[in-house]
Amino acid sequence: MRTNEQSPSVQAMIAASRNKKGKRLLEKTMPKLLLLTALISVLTTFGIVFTLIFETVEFFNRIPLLDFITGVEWLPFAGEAQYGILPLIAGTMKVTVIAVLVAVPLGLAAAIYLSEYASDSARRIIKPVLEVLAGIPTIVYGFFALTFVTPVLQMISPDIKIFNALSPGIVVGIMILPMITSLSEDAMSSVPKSIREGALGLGSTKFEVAIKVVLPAALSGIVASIVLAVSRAIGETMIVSLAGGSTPTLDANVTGSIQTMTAYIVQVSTGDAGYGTTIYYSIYAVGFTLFIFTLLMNLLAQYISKRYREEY
Amino acid sequence: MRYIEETSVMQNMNKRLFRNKLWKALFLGAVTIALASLVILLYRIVTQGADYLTWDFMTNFASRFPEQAGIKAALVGSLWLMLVVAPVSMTLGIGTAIYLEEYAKKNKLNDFIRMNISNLAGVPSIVFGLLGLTIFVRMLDLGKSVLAAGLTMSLLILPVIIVASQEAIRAVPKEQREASFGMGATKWQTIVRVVLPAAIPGILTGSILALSRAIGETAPLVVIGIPVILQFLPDGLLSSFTVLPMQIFDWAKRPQEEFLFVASAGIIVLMVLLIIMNSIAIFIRNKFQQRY
Amino acid sequence: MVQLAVQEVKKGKILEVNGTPAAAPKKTVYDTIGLDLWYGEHHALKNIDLAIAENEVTAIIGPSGCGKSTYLKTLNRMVELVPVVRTSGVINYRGRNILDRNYTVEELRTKVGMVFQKPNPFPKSIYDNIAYGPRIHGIKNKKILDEIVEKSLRGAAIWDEVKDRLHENAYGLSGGQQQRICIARCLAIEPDVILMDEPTSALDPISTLKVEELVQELKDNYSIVIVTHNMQQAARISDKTAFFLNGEVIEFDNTDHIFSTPSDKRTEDYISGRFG
Amino acid sequence: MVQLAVQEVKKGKILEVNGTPAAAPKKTVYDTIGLDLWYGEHHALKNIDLAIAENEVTAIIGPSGCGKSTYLKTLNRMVELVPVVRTSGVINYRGRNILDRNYTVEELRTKVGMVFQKPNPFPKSIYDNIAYGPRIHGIKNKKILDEIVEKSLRGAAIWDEVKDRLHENAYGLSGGQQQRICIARCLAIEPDVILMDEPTSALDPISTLKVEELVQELKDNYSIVIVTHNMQQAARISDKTAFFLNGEVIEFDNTDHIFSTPSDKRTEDYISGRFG
Amino acid sequence: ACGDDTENTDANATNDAGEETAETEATLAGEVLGDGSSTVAPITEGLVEEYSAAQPDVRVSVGISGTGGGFEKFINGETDFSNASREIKDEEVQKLNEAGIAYTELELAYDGLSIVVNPENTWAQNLTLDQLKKIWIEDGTVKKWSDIDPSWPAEEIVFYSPGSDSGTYDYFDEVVLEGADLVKAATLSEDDNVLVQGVRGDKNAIGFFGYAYYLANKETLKAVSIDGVLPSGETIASGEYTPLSRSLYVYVNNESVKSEEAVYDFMKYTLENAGEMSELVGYVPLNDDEYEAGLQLLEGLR
Ligand SMILES: Nc1ncnc2c1ncn2[C@@H]1O[C@H](COP(=O)(O)OP(=O)(O)OP(=O)(O)O)[C@@H](O)[C@H]1O
Ligand SMILES: Nc1ncnc2c1ncn2[C@@H]1O[C@H](COP(=O)(O)OP(=O)(O)OP(=O)(O)O)[C@@H](O)[C@H]1O
Ligand SMILES: [Mg+2]
Ligand SMILES: [Mg+2]
Ligand SMILES: O=P([O-])([O-])[O-]
Repeated sequence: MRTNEQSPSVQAMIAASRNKKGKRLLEKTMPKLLLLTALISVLTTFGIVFTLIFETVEFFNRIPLLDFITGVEWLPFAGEAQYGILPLIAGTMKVTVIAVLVAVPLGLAAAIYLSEYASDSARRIIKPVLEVLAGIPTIVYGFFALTFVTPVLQMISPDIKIFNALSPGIVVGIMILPMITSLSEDAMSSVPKSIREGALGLGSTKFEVAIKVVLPAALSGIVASIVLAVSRAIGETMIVSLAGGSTPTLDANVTGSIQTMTAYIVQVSTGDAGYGTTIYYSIYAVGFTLFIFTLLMNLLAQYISKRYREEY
Repeated sequence: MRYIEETSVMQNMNKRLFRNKLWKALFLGAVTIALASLVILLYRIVTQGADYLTWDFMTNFASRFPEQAGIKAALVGSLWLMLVVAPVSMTLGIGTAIYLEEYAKKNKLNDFIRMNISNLAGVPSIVFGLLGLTIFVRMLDLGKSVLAAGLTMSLLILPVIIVASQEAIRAVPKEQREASFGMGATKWQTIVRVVLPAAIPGILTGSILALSRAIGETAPLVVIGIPVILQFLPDGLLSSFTVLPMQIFDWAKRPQEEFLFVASAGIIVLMVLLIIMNSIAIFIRNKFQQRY
Repeated sequence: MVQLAVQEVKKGKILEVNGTPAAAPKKTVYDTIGLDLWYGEHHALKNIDLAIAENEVTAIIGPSGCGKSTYLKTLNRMVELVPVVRTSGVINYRGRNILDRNYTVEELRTKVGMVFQKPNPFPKSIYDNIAYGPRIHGIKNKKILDEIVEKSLRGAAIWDEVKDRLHENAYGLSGGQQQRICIARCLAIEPDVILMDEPTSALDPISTLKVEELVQELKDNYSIVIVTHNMQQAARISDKTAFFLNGEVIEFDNTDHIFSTPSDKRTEDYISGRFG
Repeated sequence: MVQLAVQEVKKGKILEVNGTPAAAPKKTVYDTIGLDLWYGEHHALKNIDLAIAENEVTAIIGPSGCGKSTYLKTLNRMVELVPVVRTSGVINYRGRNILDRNYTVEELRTKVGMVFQKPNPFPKSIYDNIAYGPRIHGIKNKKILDEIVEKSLRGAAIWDEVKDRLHENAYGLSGGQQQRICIARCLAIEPDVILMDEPTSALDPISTLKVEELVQELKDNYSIVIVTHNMQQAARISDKTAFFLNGEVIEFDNTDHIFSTPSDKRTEDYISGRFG
Repeated sequence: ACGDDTENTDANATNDAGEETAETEATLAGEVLGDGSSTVAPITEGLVEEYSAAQPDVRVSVGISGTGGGFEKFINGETDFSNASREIKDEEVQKLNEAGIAYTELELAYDGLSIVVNPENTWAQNLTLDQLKKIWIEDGTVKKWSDIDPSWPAEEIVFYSPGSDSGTYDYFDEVVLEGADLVKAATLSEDDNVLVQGVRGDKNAIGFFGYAYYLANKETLKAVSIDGVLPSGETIASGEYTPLSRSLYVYVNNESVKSEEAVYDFMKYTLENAGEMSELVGYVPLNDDEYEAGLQLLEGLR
């Protein structure tokens, strides 16, 4: 082999080309460069926190923190302005819960269908088509909710007002559905084929393979997809601004007008509130609340997904 | 002794098979509902907007007359936005993913980076608008430019790209890396020649999904205050500009009913752009996807 | 030595071969008749005729790529998981054609257990791996499950190694240990037939020996089809041996016969390591 | 028969053992001194002393989970890919301690090729799989690469089977073919030492035979360490054999000696299949 | 994009104005940034569209962040001018002073706030200001039409109002409710089309919004006269339709006008053409001498 006369030994060629400086340098600098890119995301968070805190502090100089947290009325434009965040939180929660009730069962079911039942070619068509749903601008959804879903709901039940929590909730659900489907399907598809074969070989139906083997194995990915989706539902802005109304109320009614935290921020930032007024600073306080909400949720979800993480 | 009795197994079997059939139908039902929503939505938009979708519509600037209104500035603006968002977010996103999956040791800093990313993924887009306004528009004094909006959008979709890239990189089997290391490949060589080629379909799929989010996102730009009334095309990264969703938003708010149709025509253009992007994603995924 | 030619068994006749009186004939479990299989364009199995008898060990040998795994996977229709697969012909299992669309694969696979070439435990605890099969078949009683798990693990000669960590993830085990977990998992549903695709290729000799002994023991109750690269193994443990080459069955006969006096030149060449 | 006790080789002395005149001593390639290895809390290798000689085949045998793969992976520091691994002790390769932080692993692994237990081709074409090693080391010339690819594939006894489809994906091959591609890939960088972790466990006897022959041929130029479950294989192809048990080296000696007159009772028991 | 021969007379009128400017300042280049009120936006949009034909190299871009949002950017020095549907507030003046930005207020047009009901509403043809206040004020009761006038039907009133953060709402709050709270049962929307739809769809509905929106939906909605006066171009311009008419403004940054020719030129063009343009888009122009006064102010900044 190496005694071959015409060509020099490969190891000799390797040795000749080894001491290239570039390679070593690349090897040393790349991790550092990559670390820098990773730190951008940390800087982003700092930027967000810095921005929010800076203006929120000014807000709390004017409105006591306790009033903000425990107040049951949000009436910034009233003669005697009230800044109790709870009605805005209630609005956000209504929409989010409805969206989750729509999106999680449908999204997971679709993901299971695509990953476990659908043929390769069906999956290759359906999945990207569903992803089109995720790419539809929220503003389009907003008008869809207002001009289609709401009238349809009103036909079903006349009690439903033109602005309500139900319609944007359902539409936000449709919007986040493909996110759950797509990411969950990815997680399920990456469960090795051999594991599926093992289960099928024991006489499992596809349903049992999906539920008892694939789903648990892909759980961390699925939970992650749901968290991402829920965060988006909480932070969704245009749909709720357009179809949810702008009436902050603290109750469990989903048929009447509501206001979410995001919708309030839009209302103020496209509106008439003077710069430097309490209203102006209030959007940062609301934004900060929104931020804390998603933060707490994500921490919880991370804890869950860590506990159930599977390695294969 | 036998624990598994043939008779009870057979009794169970029918139940299980039925359950399998039932659930399959339910799962398929879910897919159908999702697809049906898409169809209804698209149908409404197309029927509302088709009449206004003319060549003039593509080549005119916005106008106060519905029949003269066009999408040129917004369409070109959206493409300019992508020109910033795609390279910035993908470089940062894939770089971060490689760092986390291949280099990051288990230490406090890296744990923090990881936690930070998944939290960032849940930060509402409107909050990124507040960030962009404060940092890029004001502190860095970039104005309401392509660059400022692009950087804001890049940060917004960064976590999505990171997470997707991480998943894709993680799905490359350990044995592949071992084989490469075993030949004396350096870490960077292994990443570039073995890990990334195998992971790239997943990365691109995730990235394109993220980019289509950036192209349709309105809320942060509302907060930044992207103009909607302009009669020129951007001529550089620091130029002011508008984008499709802002233009659509504006039209949809007009008092004249005709503008609703103009808005629908704008939506069709936006959707076509998204479908093109998605098609590229499908192509890539189908061409290169591999189950090990 | 009893020498039952396949065709005779199929017809159910009792013959005397080589002048020795025939023992009571074993029942046929699987009867493959004119089986062809294509992966897309690739003709992977060609006109296979093979009868597998009850309570025997049937070994399948042959060079790499000759279609051994493919044939084995056809016996429990696992091969259908590859979308481009097409089959023609008949495989009767206990008298019914399993290639018939109406045959429920779940039922088939409950009766026909399978052990794969590469260990493929579920990413669950050892206990849950073993209990998986019984559970899907509706066994919920904790005590019975415990018993099944222990019996199966003992059966796969791994009980002593894992009895103290039944609730740890099966992925923490070495390759050999994982494979024995997979065997135990298969035993847990007490199948009628066990298909084994090179089950010991990842095992050390001692575990191999145990599994081989186990196979011998199991054949009292089960029928076993085993693909192996190890001709010694085939010779040691099997009653019948089929020699595959390029998707064809070149020879199928009693193991002793195959290894002592193969009737086909190619079999002889293969066994004596003379071609490739 | 030459019987060089390990310790003597280490000290470089020429001894006469069993009254036979000693041949010229082989140089030591690897010298492992007091090696310990932990996976987290699990003490997987215990005070290993082992010297591997140039141009010889050293076999490592032992029951599943005894640390064979772990030791092999330590020889090219691949074991470091598991983050929780800690080592202590010394492994001198050609006189330098590879466990030294300053030792560049890439250089080590260029000289020390490895073939793994499970076939692990890259999802690339067959050609690109083989050319991978030369390419990463800077060889770009198409003609030279072509030569290397052909030579390596011939070396791994798979040239004839794949020469017409060099540009198809390696995943289209059967398991056995895949493994030989992996061996060819390793040969392509013409290493000094080749580490093989049960390289034939996925191969049929004919391919196995070829690889065994190949190993015999290669040892003229390379030093080979091979982990195997197959004691016959160890006996057939190796010059020295190490018997591992529970992370310890129980016995290390000339293969003939180990298989004929093992000095340790446990070795004897293992070889004769008496324990487990 | 426009200005071809088949254009209607109104468009021709503005085109003439455009050509005039084009003669005086042949080719100007530069960037003009504006933001602010959505109420004023239609006027500005028309002007920008025409102006770009006259001065293609001047890049005018205008955001619609609302009056308050516009001022926020104006105060930060991000814009050269800011549209407003109300006068600047004290806080904003103070912030501008702090930022050292000198500004000038220019009046552009009038807007009439229209009170609208469903066409099937045959009873509420006219309302007094007091009745209007009674209808819209929050007093803790569920209101029926009969509560306002016993001869009217005993049916619950349904309210549609612009979002509480719009200039329109502010103005209504100021002149009708005089600072009291708007009825809580009202449906609020930032999107005036929603209000139009709401009133259109319910016999017992009442709503209010800018005159332009009423004009655009004249066929399907009915305006209510206030103290006997219906909103119209004449009644708003003449001051008859008080107090429900208001001024629309543009605030310019003095420094920008001084240092940038393009800003000055666009503002000049604005004042010269705002009258015609406001009429075109459904508002009411000021008197000519009021525009002249504005132009004087602008010249003074140079
Ligand atoms: N999924 C598949 N798609 C296409 N061809 C396949 C597939 N699986 C196997 N083949 C081909 O079918 C033939 C038989 O393969 P099979 O796996 O049955 O061989 P085998 O005898 O089990 O080999 P080995 O001993 O290497 O496991 C081979 O030529 C192989 O390349
Ligand atoms: N990545 C790992 N993390 C923790 N423990 C490990 C890891 N890899 C191996 N072990 C443990 O180290 C011990 C030795 O494992 P090793 O893989 O070296 O065994 P082996 O002799 O090669 O076995 P086999 O013949 O089954 O391949 C086993 O007990 C195993 O459970
Ligand atoms: Mg096989
Ligand atoms: Mg091993
Ligand atoms: O946009 P506004 O005119 O309502 O401030």
